[in-house]
Amino acid sequence: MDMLTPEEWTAVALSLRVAFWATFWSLPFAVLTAWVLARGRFPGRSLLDGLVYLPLVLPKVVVGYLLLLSLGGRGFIGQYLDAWFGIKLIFTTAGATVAAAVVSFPLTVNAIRLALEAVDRGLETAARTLGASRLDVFFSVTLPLMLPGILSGALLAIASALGEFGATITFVSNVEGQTRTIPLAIYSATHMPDGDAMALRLTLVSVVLALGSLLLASVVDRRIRVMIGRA
Amino acid sequence: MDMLTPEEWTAVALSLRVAFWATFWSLPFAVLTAWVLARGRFPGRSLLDGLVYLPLVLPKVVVGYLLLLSLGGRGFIGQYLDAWFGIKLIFTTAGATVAAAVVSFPLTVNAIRLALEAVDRGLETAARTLGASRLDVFFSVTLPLMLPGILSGALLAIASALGEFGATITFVSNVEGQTRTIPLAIYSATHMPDGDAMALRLTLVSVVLALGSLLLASVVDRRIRVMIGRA
Amino acid sequence: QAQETPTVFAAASLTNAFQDIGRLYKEKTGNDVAFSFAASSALARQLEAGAPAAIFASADAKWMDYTEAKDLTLKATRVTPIGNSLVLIMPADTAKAVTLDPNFDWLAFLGADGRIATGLTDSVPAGIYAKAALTSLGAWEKVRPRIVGAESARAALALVERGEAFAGIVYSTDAAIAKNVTVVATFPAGSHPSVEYPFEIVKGQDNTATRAFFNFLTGPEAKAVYAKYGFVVK
Amino acid sequence: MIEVAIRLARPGGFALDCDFTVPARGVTALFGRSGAGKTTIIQAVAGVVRPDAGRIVVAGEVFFDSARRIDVPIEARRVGYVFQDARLFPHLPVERNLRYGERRSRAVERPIGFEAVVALLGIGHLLARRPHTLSGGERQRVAIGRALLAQPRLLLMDEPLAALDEARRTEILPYLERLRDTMGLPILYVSHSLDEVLRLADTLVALREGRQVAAGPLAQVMSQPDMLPVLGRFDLGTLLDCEVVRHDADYALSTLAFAGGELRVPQVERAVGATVRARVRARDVAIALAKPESVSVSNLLPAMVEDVRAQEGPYADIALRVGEGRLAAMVTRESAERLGLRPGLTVWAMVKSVAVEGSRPEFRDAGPTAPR
Amino acid sequence: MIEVAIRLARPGGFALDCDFTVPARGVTALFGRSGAGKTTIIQAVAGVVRPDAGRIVVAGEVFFDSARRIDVPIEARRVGYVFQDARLFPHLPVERNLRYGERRSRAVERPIGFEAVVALLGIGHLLARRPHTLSGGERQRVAIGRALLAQPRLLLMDEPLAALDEARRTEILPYLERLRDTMGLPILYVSHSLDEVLRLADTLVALREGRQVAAGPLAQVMSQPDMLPVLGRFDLGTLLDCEVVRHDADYALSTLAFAGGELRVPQVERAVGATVRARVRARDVAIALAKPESVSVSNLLPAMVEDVRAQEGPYADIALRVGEGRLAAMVTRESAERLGLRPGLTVWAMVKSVAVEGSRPEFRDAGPTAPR
Ligand SMILES: Nc1ncnc2c1ncn2[C@@H]1O[C@H](COP(=O)(O)OP(=O)(O)OP(=O)(O)O)[C@@H](O)[C@H]1O
Ligand SMILES: Nc1ncnc2c1ncn2[C@@H]1O[C@H](COP(=O)(O)OP(=O)(O)OP(=O)(O)O)[C@@H](O)[C@H]1O
Ligand SMILES: [Mg+2]
Ligand SMILES: [Mg+2]
Repeated sequence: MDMLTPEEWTAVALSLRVAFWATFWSLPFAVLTAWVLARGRFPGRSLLDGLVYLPLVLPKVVVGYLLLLSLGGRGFIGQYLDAWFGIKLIFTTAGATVAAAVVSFPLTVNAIRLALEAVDRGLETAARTLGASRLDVFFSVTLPLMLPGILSGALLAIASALGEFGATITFVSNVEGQTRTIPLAIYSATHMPDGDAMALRLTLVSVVLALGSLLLASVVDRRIRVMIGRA
Repeated sequence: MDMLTPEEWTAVALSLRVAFWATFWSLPFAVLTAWVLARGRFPGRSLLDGLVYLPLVLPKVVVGYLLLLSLGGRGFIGQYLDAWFGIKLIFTTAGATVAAAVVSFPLTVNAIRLALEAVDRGLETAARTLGASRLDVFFSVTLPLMLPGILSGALLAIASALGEFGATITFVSNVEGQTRTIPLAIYSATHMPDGDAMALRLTLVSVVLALGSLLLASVVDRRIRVMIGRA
Repeated sequence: QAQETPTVFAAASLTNAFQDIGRLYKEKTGNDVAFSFAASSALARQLEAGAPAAIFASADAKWMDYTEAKDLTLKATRVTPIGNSLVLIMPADTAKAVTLDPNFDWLAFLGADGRIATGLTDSVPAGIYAKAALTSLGAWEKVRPRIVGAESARAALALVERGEAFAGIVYSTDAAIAKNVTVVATFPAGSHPSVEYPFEIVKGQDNTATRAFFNFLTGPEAKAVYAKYGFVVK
Repeated sequence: MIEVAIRLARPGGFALDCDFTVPARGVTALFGRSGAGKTTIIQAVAGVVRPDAGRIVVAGEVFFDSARRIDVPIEARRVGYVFQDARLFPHLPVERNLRYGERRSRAVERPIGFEAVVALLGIGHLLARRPHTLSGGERQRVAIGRALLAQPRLLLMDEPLAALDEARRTEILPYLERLRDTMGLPILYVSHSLDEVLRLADTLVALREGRQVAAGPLAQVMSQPDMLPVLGRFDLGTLLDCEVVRHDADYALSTLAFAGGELRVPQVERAVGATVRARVRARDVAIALAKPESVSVSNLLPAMVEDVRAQEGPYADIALRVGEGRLAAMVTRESAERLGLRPGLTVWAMVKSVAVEGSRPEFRDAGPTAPR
Repeated sequence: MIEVAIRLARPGGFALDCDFTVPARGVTALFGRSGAGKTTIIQAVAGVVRPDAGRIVVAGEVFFDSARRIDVPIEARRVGYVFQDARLFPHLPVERNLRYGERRSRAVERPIGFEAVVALLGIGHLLARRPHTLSGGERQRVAIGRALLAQPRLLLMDEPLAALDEARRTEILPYLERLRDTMGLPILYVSHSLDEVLRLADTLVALREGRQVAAGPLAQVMSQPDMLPVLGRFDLGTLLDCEVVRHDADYALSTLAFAGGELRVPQVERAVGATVRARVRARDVAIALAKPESVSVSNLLPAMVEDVRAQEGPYADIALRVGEGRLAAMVTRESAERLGLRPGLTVWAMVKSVAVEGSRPEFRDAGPTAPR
């Protein structure tokens, strides 16, 4: 407990919260998007495909700036979020979560999509002959079979949320206790001539968190694989 | 041709070169790593697994800093690179390429690994009964069947290389024509009074490049799928 | 080519000025200079890692002290030709003139949820100076929860430009390039350590080509450029 | 009725073009060589592939009609499909595979019971296992059970028994027959085993390179001479519609009456008066000029030679008239000459063995064995 | 010799434990019900699964020996394996699937030609196609071709013909026989079709729940009474080693001599003096008390009843002595009583049909050793 200062503990706790919720909220959308991209046949699919990859291609600072333009308090979406739902993203933990989610989205979608494409469509057909509707097939056959991919996507999401810096600082800035995640703290530390020790400590914390989630993921993964008979 | 200034063209060309070479050089290692992680059974596998994800988890600035410490001119590896092979990374396009490759590595490995795990091992067994050695099987059966995943990994690598900023500027600085890729040029632009227009232009270029590589990838992907009978 | 052309490490906030000066230098002498603009901290660490730069222009005396202490730059060559002043800005449409003295009621000024954007107060120079100024004005503890720290002064500026932040504390040079932003007050010079941009030649790079450009950086043509971008020329 | 009138072209040259209407009761066998288009037809009926044009109607319900743009979704067709490859769900244990379709059927309409199917297929000991640990035959049995338990209105079976051993097959066949008979569950059945087809099928659709060569009641199609290349000569024979006359419990025999007389056969599980089908292979019929005394062959029928046709090779085909009925016999040409067989000659037909469709007593008591 | 002595336990209760040595020439059939362990044995020989303990030796080469820690890698064993599921490479067209193993074999050792295999299997028109466009039977044929073209030293076939139609099967079987005979390619063969086994196999290994029930020369194993539950009663019969005595081209018949007399059979393609194997099914043998005159049955042999055993159901098994040989007959219990069959009675055996297997004199002497 003495390893880190109270502010650092705050940053760690905040990072974990942001990473968890960013992953939690983006997963369903990622699954949906992956499904649409892998199975859908509609005009504009390629465009959607491109849009999904944008947060990866653009410098994260630009992503943050675009978030600011759209979801900020005066943004073209943000103002209605505030006026209609009372949701304020800028300068808040919720905003940091959104930034993390947006940045990790392409990674998650990609992982899930690859897993989805590996699902044997013959099994889906078989399920339908057994009376399952498309939706039912999705939940009872497709989804379980792509669980390893979803897990892998979730892991990527958590990892990239833990490391996310550029979009977060540009969109929600650094407000103590609200948006100061580990990377922001590390960033600050590396910009102080005497910050090396602190940067190192926080980096180690990041590493430990990452290895921890990886370990957890690999345990879950093994179970899933045994469950779906791909051990 | 008049849309961009000469400096901007330089940045675009540099970004493309960096993205291409980063992807080109990291792919074989990514395939190897994915294979070892997916099929290998050796002590320390989990550790390797964790290491691979590190560049994703850590703030990119930290990644850049670690690269600086290890591969810089006085770094514990860098000094020998220079002394023995005459390879200088700092300030050079080669260094920018290394930074981009390191940052995209976990993404590439993940995509390839998911594809690899979807390859039917029964087919590999069948190939071996037909007289193919493990290596032969890998190249004649496993590799072709995981091509969609490799392509997807390459796309992620290119995309993330195009957007890479933090590690690059921290490791190899921001030298025009050598290491100033599009994201770094956007960064510089935001520090200039008339920089907004330039930043916007470069952002659009990024988007176009991303959509372009995506389009290319989807054409290649369709061919590959037809080829491997998974269309 | 790299040997012929000196590489100048300059703080990102010097981007405009140095690029103009580089162009003037080329016109005058026919010689090229290469620049790398990044955070002073990043540049200092790159020097430490053996980056073959010739000149280091820091936005912050602390990082110059750091490279000096590590024996990376030549202390004897240190010059500080320019400085900057710290200003309070507001979006143009809500701007109201204020007087910054210890009696200024920051909370009344900011209203219920107004925020002040500036650089990260522990690492970005503008933020560090803002913290010092607010402290000396006795307002830091009150204002602290309202401070949002951006990754650079430019990013803080953007928050004010967009009206997301009620006010901002940035350099006057930053304010000069902003649109829709009004300077509502300048912090008294005594309220914070003076903002300085020390330049030094990197150890082992003290050759004629470097010297020539180093001297040009403090010459009259350069000073005209600094002034144009709002720096305090000494 | 089941009406299938579809056209479908595949890249690579294969084109399916068939048009048949068969009763929506009993078993319709699709017969034809590898690549003839059997699976394609089954898939079209299931809705898994969409024909280029045509109509598919099952028991009055239009599944597909290109003219009226009808294409009922797979799951709404309620067909049980046993795939050529088993297609078990790898993420579910055997029991949940079996229950997958059952849970999705309407609870009030579940005439096919879980316990009965499990016992029949001998998969009770596998219920907790994962599909990838099953042997080929075990997998196929689970697939059959899964399709049955979905309580289908129509069963599509694509070589369901090919991976099974004789003993298991002979257990499952009667069960399928019972389903067919007691529940009126129509079955479209693909098999390469003529034995299976002859035993189960009421109707036969013969295919050749995507076109239908013949379609109609089994007996009728079987007697078409152009079916020889499709069916193979050794399995030629006569199908007799018979009535059960009496049972002889002591000897476990039954007596059947047909147009040409009576036949003693292994006991059939039908009430007296019921109609059953008996098949007499041509090679199981021998001919004697005088009534043989004291032979073990129980079925001796007075007959008249109608036709003698020598074939290439050692055999001759003999057409016999027995009372009002007919019987085909196959003897060597040498025997035909030696006996002087010619049309009009009065002879005795010795029927050595008769296969009766419907449960065969010798397998009945074997029952489904539950290993371990 | 092929020596397989292995133990292997699977999670879920199945345990394999077998120990047999069979000649490394000719065809060895693995026979047993679904789940008996046939595929597991094949896999162990191929090196696809590793036994817990034991020894596998093929023609002097040790493939596996747990005691000596030998485990030859799959690809070095050079076995051709036709899997129960075809396992074609989806990314290669049919031709490259076929050539996959061929290209990896040594060029000087390619007795099995591409053209011949393609023609035999009737897959010439499929060469440019992708595996996923093939029908089930087409896929299996390509898989057989691929295994053959790898020029194996030992062929492992796991129900290779189950998905094929009768006609295709009857084309492929003689080719396999030729491979076996002319190239001395040993084959381990899994099939549920007793017909196939009887036709091809020299040696039979019967399995039941992971244990071997019998192993040895086909004829010897077939006559073991405890094989009844494994083989099924209808296919019981007698295997006779015969010599070709003369041919009768006019009637396309041949005369064979066996220990009990002579048999007239459809012409066999062997020179006079050659040894062939004939199989007489018990149900194809009828019994008469007096020599029947003027019957179409050509083969009438004087015999003596040795044993009468009534079975459950309608049948009785009759053991007959014919000269120096034996014949099994199956008649109804009623007939047995009616004729008063009892040991010692002199009767006539009427043999309605005889199946002659292709002859393999060269294997006769190399008798498989009995296990344990
Ligand atoms: N991976 C496994 N895990 C657990 N049990 C297994 C596994 N593989 C096979 N078995 C079991 O081992 C037994 C033998 O399987 P095997 O595949 O050898 O049977 P088989 O004789 O080939 O049967 P079939 O004729 O049905 O193909 C079966 O009961 C099967 O359920
Ligand atoms: N997707 C496809 N693309 C091209 N040709 C196909 C495709 N699917 C099937 N075919 C061809 O259509 C023909 C009929 O195939 P189908 O599967 O209906 O045959 P089948 O009668 O079931 O044969 P089998 O007894 O071998 O299973 C075959 O020649 C096959 O090669
Ligand atoms: Mg088929
Ligand atoms: Mg098997």
